[in-house]
Amino acid sequence: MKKSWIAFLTMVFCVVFISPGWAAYKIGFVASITGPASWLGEPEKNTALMLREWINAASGIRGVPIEIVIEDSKGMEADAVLATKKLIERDNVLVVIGSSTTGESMAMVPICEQVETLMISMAAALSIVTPDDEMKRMEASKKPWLEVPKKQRYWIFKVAPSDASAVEKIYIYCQAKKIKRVAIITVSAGFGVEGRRQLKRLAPKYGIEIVADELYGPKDTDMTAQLTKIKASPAQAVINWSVGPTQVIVTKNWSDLGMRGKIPLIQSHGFGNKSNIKLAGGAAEGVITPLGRVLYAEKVDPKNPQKPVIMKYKTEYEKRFKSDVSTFGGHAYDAIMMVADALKAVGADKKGIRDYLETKIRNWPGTGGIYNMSPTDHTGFGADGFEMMEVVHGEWEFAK
Amino acid sequence: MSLFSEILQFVFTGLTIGSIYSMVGLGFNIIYNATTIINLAQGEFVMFGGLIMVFLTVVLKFPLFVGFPLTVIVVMAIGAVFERFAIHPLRNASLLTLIIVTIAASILFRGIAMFIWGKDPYSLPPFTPGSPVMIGGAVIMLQTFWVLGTTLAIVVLTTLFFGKTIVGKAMSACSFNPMAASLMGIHVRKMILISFALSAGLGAVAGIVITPMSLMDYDRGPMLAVKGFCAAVLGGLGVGYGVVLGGFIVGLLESLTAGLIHSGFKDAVALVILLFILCFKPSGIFGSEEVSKIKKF
Amino acid sequence: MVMPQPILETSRLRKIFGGLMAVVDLNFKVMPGQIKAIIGPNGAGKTTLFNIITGILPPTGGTIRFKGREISGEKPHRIAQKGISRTFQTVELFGNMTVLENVMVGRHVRTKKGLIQSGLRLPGVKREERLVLEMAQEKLEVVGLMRRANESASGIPLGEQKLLEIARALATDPQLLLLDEPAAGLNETEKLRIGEIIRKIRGSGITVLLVEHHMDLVMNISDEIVVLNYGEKVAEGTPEEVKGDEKVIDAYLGVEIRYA
Amino acid sequence: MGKENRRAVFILMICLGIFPFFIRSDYYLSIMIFIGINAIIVMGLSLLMGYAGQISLGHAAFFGIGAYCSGVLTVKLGFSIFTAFFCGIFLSTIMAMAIAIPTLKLKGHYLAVATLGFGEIIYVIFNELLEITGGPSGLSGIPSIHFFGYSFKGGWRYFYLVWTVAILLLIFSLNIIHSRIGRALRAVHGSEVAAQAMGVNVSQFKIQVFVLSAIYASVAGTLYAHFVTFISPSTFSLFVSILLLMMVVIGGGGSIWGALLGAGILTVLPESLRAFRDFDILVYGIILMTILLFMPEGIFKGLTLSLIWMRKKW
Repeated sequence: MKKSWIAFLTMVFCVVFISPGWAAYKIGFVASITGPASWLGEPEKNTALMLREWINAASGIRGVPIEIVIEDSKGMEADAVLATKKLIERDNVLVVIGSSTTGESMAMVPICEQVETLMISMAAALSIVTPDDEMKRMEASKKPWLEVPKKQRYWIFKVAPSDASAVEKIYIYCQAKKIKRVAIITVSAGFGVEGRRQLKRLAPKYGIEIVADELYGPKDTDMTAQLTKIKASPAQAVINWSVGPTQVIVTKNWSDLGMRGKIPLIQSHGFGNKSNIKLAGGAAEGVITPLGRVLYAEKVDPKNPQKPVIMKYKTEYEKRFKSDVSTFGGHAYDAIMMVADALKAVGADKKGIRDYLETKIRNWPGTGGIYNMSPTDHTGFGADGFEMMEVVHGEWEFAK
Repeated sequence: MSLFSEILQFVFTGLTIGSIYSMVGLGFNIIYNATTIINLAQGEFVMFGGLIMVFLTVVLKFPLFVGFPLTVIVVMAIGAVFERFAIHPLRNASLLTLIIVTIAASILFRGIAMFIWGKDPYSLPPFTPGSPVMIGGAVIMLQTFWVLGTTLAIVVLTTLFFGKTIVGKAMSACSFNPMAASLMGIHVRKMILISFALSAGLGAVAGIVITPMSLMDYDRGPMLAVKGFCAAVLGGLGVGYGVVLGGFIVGLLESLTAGLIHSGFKDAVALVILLFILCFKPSGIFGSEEVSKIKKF
Repeated sequence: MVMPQPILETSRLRKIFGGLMAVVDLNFKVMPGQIKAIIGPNGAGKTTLFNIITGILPPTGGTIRFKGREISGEKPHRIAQKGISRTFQTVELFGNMTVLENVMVGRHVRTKKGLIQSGLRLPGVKREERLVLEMAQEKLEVVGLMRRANESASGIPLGEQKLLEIARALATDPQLLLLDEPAAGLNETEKLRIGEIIRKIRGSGITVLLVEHHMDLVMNISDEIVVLNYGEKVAEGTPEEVKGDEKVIDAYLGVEIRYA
Repeated sequence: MGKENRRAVFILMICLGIFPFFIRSDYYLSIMIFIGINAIIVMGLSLLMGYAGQISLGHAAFFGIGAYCSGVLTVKLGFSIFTAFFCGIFLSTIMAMAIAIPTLKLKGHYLAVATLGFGEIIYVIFNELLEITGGPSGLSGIPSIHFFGYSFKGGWRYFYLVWTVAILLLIFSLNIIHSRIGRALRAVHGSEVAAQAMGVNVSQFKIQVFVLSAIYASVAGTLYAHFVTFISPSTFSLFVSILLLMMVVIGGGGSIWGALLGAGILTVLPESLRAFRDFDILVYGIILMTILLFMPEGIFKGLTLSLIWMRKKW
């Protein structure tokens, strides 16, 4: 009698306390779903929702369903900190994916490092995955272009291409087009500032001179003044670096000022959202931008290993959410799929998942590019993730 | 491009931005004149104006001349409902509480807008299609004329309303001494309601005319409110023409600083000048010391 | 006999609001230990005069001397510090505080512990606070409001509010006390009590300058009277002298008597 | 500080003291730490608004000055945390005086705009001084606090540190309120002329309280910077200033306890709304409106009143 009671209690105990352990693989997901960076967080969140369904519909990983716990960091660092702590403490997640912006990701880094949990950021800055002293060494270096980091933060990875990669792609294009003098116009918020820094750093390497350097605020409604100055400068091309509505306004102003055909507008990879072309109306015609392949999946060479991945993601996403696919959602896709692969291989082992990412993600086709993670590169790809595209009749075409 | 045409371009840009600040500022002013409340949800009226216009003309395909007034009426109704359900029940609370209520309302409005329209920005086609005009080497978009013209019309209409009509005069009486005003037979409650509806309508007009130029999304309101507020205070709250000029001054300062000095400092320069002016003329450039003393806040 | 120095003396004092002359070249003296009254019809500039003396309004011209030193144009709190205190015609109590606290605020000017000392509650603060409390209670006794000590100042009847203002003004340890219509709105018994209190105050060595409409009270307690009309001094002297002055009767008393 | 306050502080201290023994979760401790940090700023603001009757829309700037002083001086110049902390206080004091003295003659909305302008200028400076502040991408690698070889890393230690500071400042504030200065400030609220006639130097106290509230914010900034170990300008924007203001009003303008309550509620609320995800802004707005409509004098007053009512009833 007594024994059966003990057995019963043990069973109850197991069900209550152990079951969450095997009931699902828990993945924490932090994104700027609301607030000033919500256009990043929105597609990321959608992608996470969609992937959870996909994976669980295919009876999960090793027969175990996954659970993606989604938290909103609202574009605020303090919220990102709390969200991360909640995920780690209360939800006991194996991995934290996020957040959408560099600032939030930077605030999350120390937490994940302290509890030794893998974090995969969807933001771009190299400083997220590179230790502070390494960043300092690279910045102090006298070489005219960006030093390559020699070490990376042990627990931190990111799936978005570094800004430097997009800058390099643009400058390579400029070189090919014999453009030697460019004007830059950037937003004075995280993305734009980082872009501006890389644009200035890398210009000498490609023999390019920056003849005008203009700024605007993230909530500005008109950039005519800045573009007027650029129009009067000897620039052969203008490079805009921003995300969200401001890049559309820049495009409209550029078009209205009659700069099309005279000073071509090159947008950052942040322009990678079809709705930007629609919002700009006809103004976006002729805009050139480095883009990840997911945006024009149909046009990608079928021999490219990315092709099946991006075709599936793009069609499914657009079908499900009735909105155009963006590269940002793609970052979420890559992060989750990498974790899913790692879980398949090693199971619920935090260190194992980390090691898998660092050593086994080789020639791994994602939406952003073909990833090759290594102990000295926690981003996994560079300028090769991009192609230069041009807006022609409202569609992306390979830039000639 | 000569320096002259460059400066001309900056001036036009400044005037366009300034028009919006003026209209937002006027919205502040109308409510302030009737209640001494600063309605920090003013920017959300602009946002609603833009987004409802998009809904009516782009989604429902209403023609411009139907969509425009309809949008204004809808937003005026929002303003009236806001006054009735949030401001009126608190008429005995402190002014600060009322101002915080407007902040809470602005958060709520943003929530509603996000619920309805999502987070994506929306655009409108320009009212008159066509390529920009060149004036003295400066490029002026056709929509700019719409913005400037609308502002001008609004300024004329509000001046007439407050200077010539009984309702308008009665409204300004309310803030100086609501008690006396009600003894004079002015229906204070109605005046406050009208002031909220009017300023909501003004916000809506601003939202409608700028959306073709600078898009509109649910989160646009707070920044516009802050700029409009600065403009209003710079010009002198309580003085209609002062507020309008304040808007243009802030707009011009911003675009000239961006163009001629450094675009990174454009917000700061406008503010430093604002602080400087407030130090020497605490009631704003065109404000009257006497009036600001009488007001309880 | 050497004339003692006047405690308060104005010379050619004037105040102009826009085009309106509120006080016109006013010269008058208050001697130490006096009860002096200022009377005059409404709008004669009495309250304006008080506001100028206490520094709330700057004078347009002329000087005010307190104990031989010029004080015109000084900030109100400096003047309070020098030893002039006042009550207000329209009661200006701190309605958000208790009766006792109101009087304690009066002690503000005679205490000096600063923000940091108070915040850290250094030893001296406690001692000072105890002294303030005792002093405030003492002043409440003087006007007979001790039983109301812990009630809200805005809740007590008007007559007692007037007395509370006096207690509060006394707490500043003034040498000159300006009372602006202390008896306005009071009934007969209260008026008598106020008269007694004013005498008691003078008895403790405080000079009193008084604006008042109730002639019986004024005539009863004042040593000297100044009569103002349209900001100008019409007459000055003992109650008897003023009563007999024809200009005064014309300008003021006549009217008062006719309607009394 | 009256008997009731003393008892309340004591109870609060005990509750906070035993909190980490029952709640071990780092997440909840972090929420409490953020409440503590916000409470410090809001207490200062409450002194300024509830007692000195002035509105500031720029306190996030002082919060930022404290944070950036600590961050920049420790990261870039290798200062000790202690020195950096006092540099922050010093700089905030200077800035607060610079802004308070000329703007003192402003009242109401004009003061609000002046402080708003100041806050925005500081915000632009944080953004533009790339070499020093790291610009919009922020400043990382701020060390965690340790003195005398004792590290305050780890949730409960930092919890105690933050709340010790908060309680000390709470006692300091209560002392001020119940001193001659608090009385003088309340008197100014009651009647400015009468207060002046009683010898209260109104402008001096207004400046003092403004500076004091700036120092509170700066202290909170230091605590924030060393806790999150990363700072960027967005944490110190106008909207944070407005949020802080809202904490004061929601809690109850005229009371330090209200300030604590307001900081607590507005910090916890968004966390508890996580379940609503996209619509939290909508729910948040509705809750704020409801509080304001039904307790226009703040939750503290509202709760006190309803407690009294309940006691009468039963």
